[in-house]
Amino acid sequence: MPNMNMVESVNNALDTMLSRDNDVIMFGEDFGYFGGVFRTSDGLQDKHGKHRVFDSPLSEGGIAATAFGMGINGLRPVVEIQFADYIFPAYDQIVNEMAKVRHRSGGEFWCPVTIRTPAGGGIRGGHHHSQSPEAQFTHTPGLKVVYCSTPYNAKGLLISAIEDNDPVIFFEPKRCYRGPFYGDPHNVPTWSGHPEAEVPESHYSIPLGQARLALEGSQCTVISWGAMVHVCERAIAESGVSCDLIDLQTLVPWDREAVVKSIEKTGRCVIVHEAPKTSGFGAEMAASIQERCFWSLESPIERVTGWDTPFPHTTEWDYMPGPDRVAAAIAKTQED
Amino acid sequence: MPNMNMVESVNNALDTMLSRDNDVIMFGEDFGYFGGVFRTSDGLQDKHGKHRVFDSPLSEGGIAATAFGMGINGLRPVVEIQFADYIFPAYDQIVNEMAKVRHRSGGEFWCPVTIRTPAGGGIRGGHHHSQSPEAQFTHTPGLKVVYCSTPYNAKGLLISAIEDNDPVIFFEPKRCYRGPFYGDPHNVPTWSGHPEAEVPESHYSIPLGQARLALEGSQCTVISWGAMVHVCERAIAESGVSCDLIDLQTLVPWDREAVVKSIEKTGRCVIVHEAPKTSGFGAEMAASIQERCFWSLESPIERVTGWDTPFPHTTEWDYMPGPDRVAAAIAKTQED
Amino acid sequence: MSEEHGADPLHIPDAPHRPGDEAGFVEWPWSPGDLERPDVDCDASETVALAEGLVRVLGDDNKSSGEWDPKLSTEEMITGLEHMMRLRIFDDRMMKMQRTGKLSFYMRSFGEEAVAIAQTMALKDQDWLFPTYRQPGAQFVRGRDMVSMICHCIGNEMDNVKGRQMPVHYTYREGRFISVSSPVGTQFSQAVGVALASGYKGLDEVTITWIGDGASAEGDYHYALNFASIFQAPVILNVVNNQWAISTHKNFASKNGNFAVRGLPYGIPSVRVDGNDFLALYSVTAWARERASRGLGPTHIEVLTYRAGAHSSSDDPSRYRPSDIHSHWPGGDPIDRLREHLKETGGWSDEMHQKLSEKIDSEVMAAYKEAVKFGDLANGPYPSSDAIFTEVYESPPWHLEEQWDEMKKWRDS
Amino acid sequence: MSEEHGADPLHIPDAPHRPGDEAGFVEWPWSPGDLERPDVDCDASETVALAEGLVRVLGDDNKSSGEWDPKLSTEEMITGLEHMMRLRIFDDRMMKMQRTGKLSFYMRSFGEEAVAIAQTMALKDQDWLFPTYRQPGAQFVRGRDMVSMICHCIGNEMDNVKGRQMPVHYTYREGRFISVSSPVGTQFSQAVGVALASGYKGLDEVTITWIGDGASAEGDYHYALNFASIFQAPVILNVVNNQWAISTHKNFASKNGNFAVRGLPYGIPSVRVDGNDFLALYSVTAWARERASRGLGPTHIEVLTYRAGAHSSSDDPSRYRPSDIHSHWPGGDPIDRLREHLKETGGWSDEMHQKLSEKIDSEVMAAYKEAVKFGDLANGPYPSSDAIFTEVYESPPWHLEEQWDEMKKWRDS
Ligand SMILES: Cc1ncc(C[n+]2csc(CCOP(=O)(O)OP(=O)(O)O)c2C)c(N)n1
Ligand SMILES: Cc1ncc(C[n+]2csc(CCOP(=O)(O)OP(=O)(O)O)c2C)c(N)n1
Ligand SMILES: [Mg+2]
Ligand SMILES: [Mg+2]
Repeated sequence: MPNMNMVESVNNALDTMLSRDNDVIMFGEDFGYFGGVFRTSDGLQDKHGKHRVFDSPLSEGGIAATAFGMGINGLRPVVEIQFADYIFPAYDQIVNEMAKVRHRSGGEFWCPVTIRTPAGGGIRGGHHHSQSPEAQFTHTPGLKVVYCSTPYNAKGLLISAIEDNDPVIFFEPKRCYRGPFYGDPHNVPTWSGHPEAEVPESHYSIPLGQARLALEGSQCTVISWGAMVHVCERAIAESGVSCDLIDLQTLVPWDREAVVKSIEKTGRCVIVHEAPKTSGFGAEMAASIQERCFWSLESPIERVTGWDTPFPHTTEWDYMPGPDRVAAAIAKTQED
Repeated sequence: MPNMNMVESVNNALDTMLSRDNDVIMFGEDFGYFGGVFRTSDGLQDKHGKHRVFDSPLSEGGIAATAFGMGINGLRPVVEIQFADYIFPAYDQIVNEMAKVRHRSGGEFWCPVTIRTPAGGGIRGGHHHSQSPEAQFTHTPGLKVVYCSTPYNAKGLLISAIEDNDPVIFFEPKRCYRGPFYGDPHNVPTWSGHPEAEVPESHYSIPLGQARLALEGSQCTVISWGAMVHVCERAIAESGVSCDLIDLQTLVPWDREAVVKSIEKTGRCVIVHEAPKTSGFGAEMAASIQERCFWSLESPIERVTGWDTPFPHTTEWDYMPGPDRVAAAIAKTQED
Repeated sequence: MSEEHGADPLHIPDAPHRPGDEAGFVEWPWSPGDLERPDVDCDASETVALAEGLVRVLGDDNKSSGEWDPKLSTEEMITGLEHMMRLRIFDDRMMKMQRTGKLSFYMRSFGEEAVAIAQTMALKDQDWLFPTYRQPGAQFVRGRDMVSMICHCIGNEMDNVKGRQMPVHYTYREGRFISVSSPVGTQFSQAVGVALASGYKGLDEVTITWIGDGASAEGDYHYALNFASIFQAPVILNVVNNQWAISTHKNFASKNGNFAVRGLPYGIPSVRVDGNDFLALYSVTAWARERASRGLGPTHIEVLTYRAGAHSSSDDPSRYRPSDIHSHWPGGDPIDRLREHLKETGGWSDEMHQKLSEKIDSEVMAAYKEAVKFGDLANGPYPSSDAIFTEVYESPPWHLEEQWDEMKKWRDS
Repeated sequence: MSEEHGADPLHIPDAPHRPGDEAGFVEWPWSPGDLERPDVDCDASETVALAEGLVRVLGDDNKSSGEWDPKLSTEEMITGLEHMMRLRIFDDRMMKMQRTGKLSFYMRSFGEEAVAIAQTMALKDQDWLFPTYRQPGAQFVRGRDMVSMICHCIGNEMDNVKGRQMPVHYTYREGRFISVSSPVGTQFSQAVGVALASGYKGLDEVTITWIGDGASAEGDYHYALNFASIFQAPVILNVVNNQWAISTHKNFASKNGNFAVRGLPYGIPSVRVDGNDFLALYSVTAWARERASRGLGPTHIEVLTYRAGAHSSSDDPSRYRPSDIHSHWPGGDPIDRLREHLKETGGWSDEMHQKLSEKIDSEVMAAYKEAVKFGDLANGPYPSSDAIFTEVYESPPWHLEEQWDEMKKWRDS
């Protein structure tokens, strides 16, 4: 099985779907001729033709609206928003339109659009090339929200997203495009040799709504998604505490069964995400877990998150949760 | 002290601020000549001049952007988004721009804009005249988020919002414009005679960040905001359980002291909001409360919310939380 | 700071007439025959006169003339007239029922009946319609059953929107009439995507969409024109300039009051047409369809008309404009004008008109009676509230299943 | 479905030259003196020729001519030349330093130096500048200290953006240069609000703003033109058409490639100007300023230029266009052209130029050495991470206080 980094596995997923389904059509800013600023669409226009893989005007709202129209008229558009920070001009089209069209039309029209977007920090992107706005989509019924973390799950989840008949917002942790990123900017491994970077060339899919148990343990449940999954892995090793590490993969609908099962076993929980704390998706996790597992919990659910501030540039390592903060939170859950 | 309904008290607050501060300028769709589709700006153009109170093009993005520019150039704009459902075309200008300009400019520019918008259901508005999108703003650092519930706090909070030097999203529960609304569409009282409808004509303010203890009790803490505060009041009476009812008033920053104090007393908690459950602001409340008050909690924190679906038209009473659902949740917290 | 403020330091537009003013419009300088009908493969620059002028076919003498005369048969015109009359009678009936609480809300097409009806008649059945709330009339052209339309509006068990959206938010896939959405403007840019999908599939399908003068200030308007021109989408983009957006006059939507010319800099052939002139509307739309169908890309049309009634059942226009103003509109009334033309050409008489009107009246009344059998908003039965949970997703995930169960518990208790 | 698909059923534009192609542009049909300079109170319709043509002052013979000649003094021109040279040298230095990791990222104004410099020189000190990342040169005109600019770019302790934004995201309130924001287009509509506030206060302040050819596809562009024209804002709205948006050619931003004309249907006088012609830019901007200042409202300007370099330090244009293409641009190079003109008019020589260049070189080098004393991105010291928590709000609420304490605990441990 070839080793792929996440740019390659995303590219491979897109290629796979273009090859299998003529209704799949793709566009975005700098997406066609150039192959995308992160190179995820490299070579696709050459291979599949410029009527299937093309550049769009610099207009996220227009991209979303056009995809909507194509989607309700039988195509299966996959569009790229160049950075997740720039998805907001399309927010109305996504939350008021895509999310609701199946319902509002009594099921007469639906919108099988996939919106891919690189998200998260760690590339010195400052305010507007670092945000991780997943929570702002999880509150909207009708959308599915996916956040991949490895080359393997990127491909499998992306194929599921494209094949899904509902609109899916698909976040790709840009910090992990070329390596797993353990939170230390001075030590930057590539995906080479990583087991989750063994990616089949052929079609496969990972069902939406299914979490991945990245590590198994007994004393604490650590829940995360995106780049932070790797930070958690490192933190768990540092902490010396035996932990389940749940990579949520899909945020809406999330895999409650996996989470509840783990918490019932461990009685302790830490949730980790990059986005600001207040109203981040960690809040939903914590609220739901205490609802469901109140009597199993032996200590407060901890959240380790980005601060409630804009994302900084030079000092981003004081912003993003690192292994130390996560390890300390794990330790804290073990206190009483 | 005159009795005012919430349309009148909002109008009175706007009038008060127009009279006190020449830098206050107001606009919105149908806002100027006509006085607003809910009549909250009735008479203000006549009184203060059409250069201070005027109609805008039908463009929420343009309204927000224009307010932003006026705000950084020394004015204090107050703009109306006709329905909260229509705030999304302005979402980018609000979350990427207004919220961050003070920070991104090293404090050189700031944006004292107030965005008022009628929110929430109960007027047979269906999908797009009923949403309560407060949670989608609470996740953005740099914004303050306020939700009034009575004529008295509407005026006092709105004056604080306008006087505040940060951008404030100000939600007005449209179902309560003319009466307190207890969740029963067949029994629709007006504000007349209600103690919270005694509104001073003169300037006063309610600090942002301060909750209101609407009812005092000992067995359970009920937390809510907007129209649901009144539903909770009815539910508490129905339930026969002695409850603190906390009207949060400001969601960011919220009044943790008041909440913690109450939970430490009661050990039980119900959070009630109209918006969908997943990633609603109730999630943040529950997550924070279990973090802070874990050892005081004697039963799971309950959330009573709108369903995770679009807001329906004909069947909205099966969607919006009513006193029965809230009362049952209160009872449930008392079980063990 | 207060000292520096002049009395009116900002330029704030106003409406030309406010309550109490004498209503009146300047006479139109445009007549039928003024404008040529260029070849469909013309360039945008060849349509400047069409965008700055006004395409008319029906003259003040009720005769049709000029290159734009579509030369419709008498039967076609009678069909158009009948649809328009049906829409007006239907609207009046619904409005009455709204006043009695049988429906929550209503919006009439009063004064603008020609728009969707003439334009849809000029299209082919395979073409997609992406309307606002002001084009329900297209459904009559596409053969929709009136009972089913009423069932939607009165929110009963048979509402095909299943009680989810407000009245007038029709959806009718069979007739390729795409679900109406409340946020104004969004359909305009989406329609370009619908059209591009048809193009991608290589089908002879054209998409038509509409936006209001007010809503043209939304970003979606710009997205639509830009994407349509760049990718040469087979789409017909109409701005229905009915002079008002609720209480806001079109002077707040455009400084110079001409919306048609906005298409030109995008390289889109653009035309302004008298929206109360059935024949002109038909003709311009047929021209635009031919352009799209021949792979020549989008056409931008300003439909010049007047919102004769209130914005909606919640609106009271006497607060912001003279009550009789619509009767002064130089474009007159679309039904009157087609009726008079038909009389002029010998195919119609006042008696026939009266008879048709009565026939439709009873048709509407019958449909209404049939519809209320399935319930109405005042009395129910409503669509099942199970419909809150279905079709949110293709199939409900666990959290919706759970909430659905909980809702049932409360509903059925 | 696959059968129905034609080979290229959608019209997808392309760039005129791709890697491997021979670069070359059609010769410009426009010369200095072609176009009249209308009175500032002209109507939009009187500017059609200005929008469809190109205002030039500097001819191929390096002489200035025509009604648009601003007749600048030699000193003024030398000042302009010096600012442009300074910007180019500054950019080159920063780019070198970026390659060594002293800064994370950089964007040059290469080939577009005239734009912000000539335009800002044509304004008054009280006027507001609302730039994108491609107009840092305006700061030189407003007297900003180069050391402080470098400190921002290298993200050191003295960065007045306090380490919060990426390099090139300057803010300089003293010079009325408003904070640059990454989301493209947002400043364009905001600038209208800035201008309206000046109008409201009754002050003689004009606001100027810029947007790229690419970003003009955002909704903010439409909002800006519409709000500016309806409320007659004292604002100058520039579309800098440098032909590219990263790898995306302007053919994806406009079908016919003319951005200037887009202002006309909004009723905004519109002009296209040679963006590499310092004198033409100066003159058109001065004209627009006078309009704004006299209460005549907005002006829309297309600045026709060419992005000579890469989009940013992260970009490699050889992947999507011929490497030498910028040297074929009919507008030439803005610095060369002003230099040659000055030589032609006798106020300048190659020796003087060389000397000035060396002076600036050492100035920039000195400033750079001074700046790195306060740290750089490779080595620190950085702005204190306390700045993560300050100025999020006017004063930090309790949750920020608490998180700030926690951050300190980690940072200081
Ligand atoms: C995005 C959005 N903003 C505001 C509204 C509220 N609203 C509904 S109709 C309307 C006026 C629309 O005017 P116009 O576009 O001219 O269409 P018309 O009603 O005249 O047909 C407004 C402001 C809305 N539905 N959507
Ligand atoms: C809203 C938004 N979308 C995407 C981007 C990413 N991006 C940065 S610059 C750029 C191209 C801008 O091109 P143009 O507007 O022509 O300006 P130029 O760089 O040529 O000066 C893009 C796509 C962004 N910064 N903001
Ligand atoms: Mg209108
Ligand atoms: Mg450009």
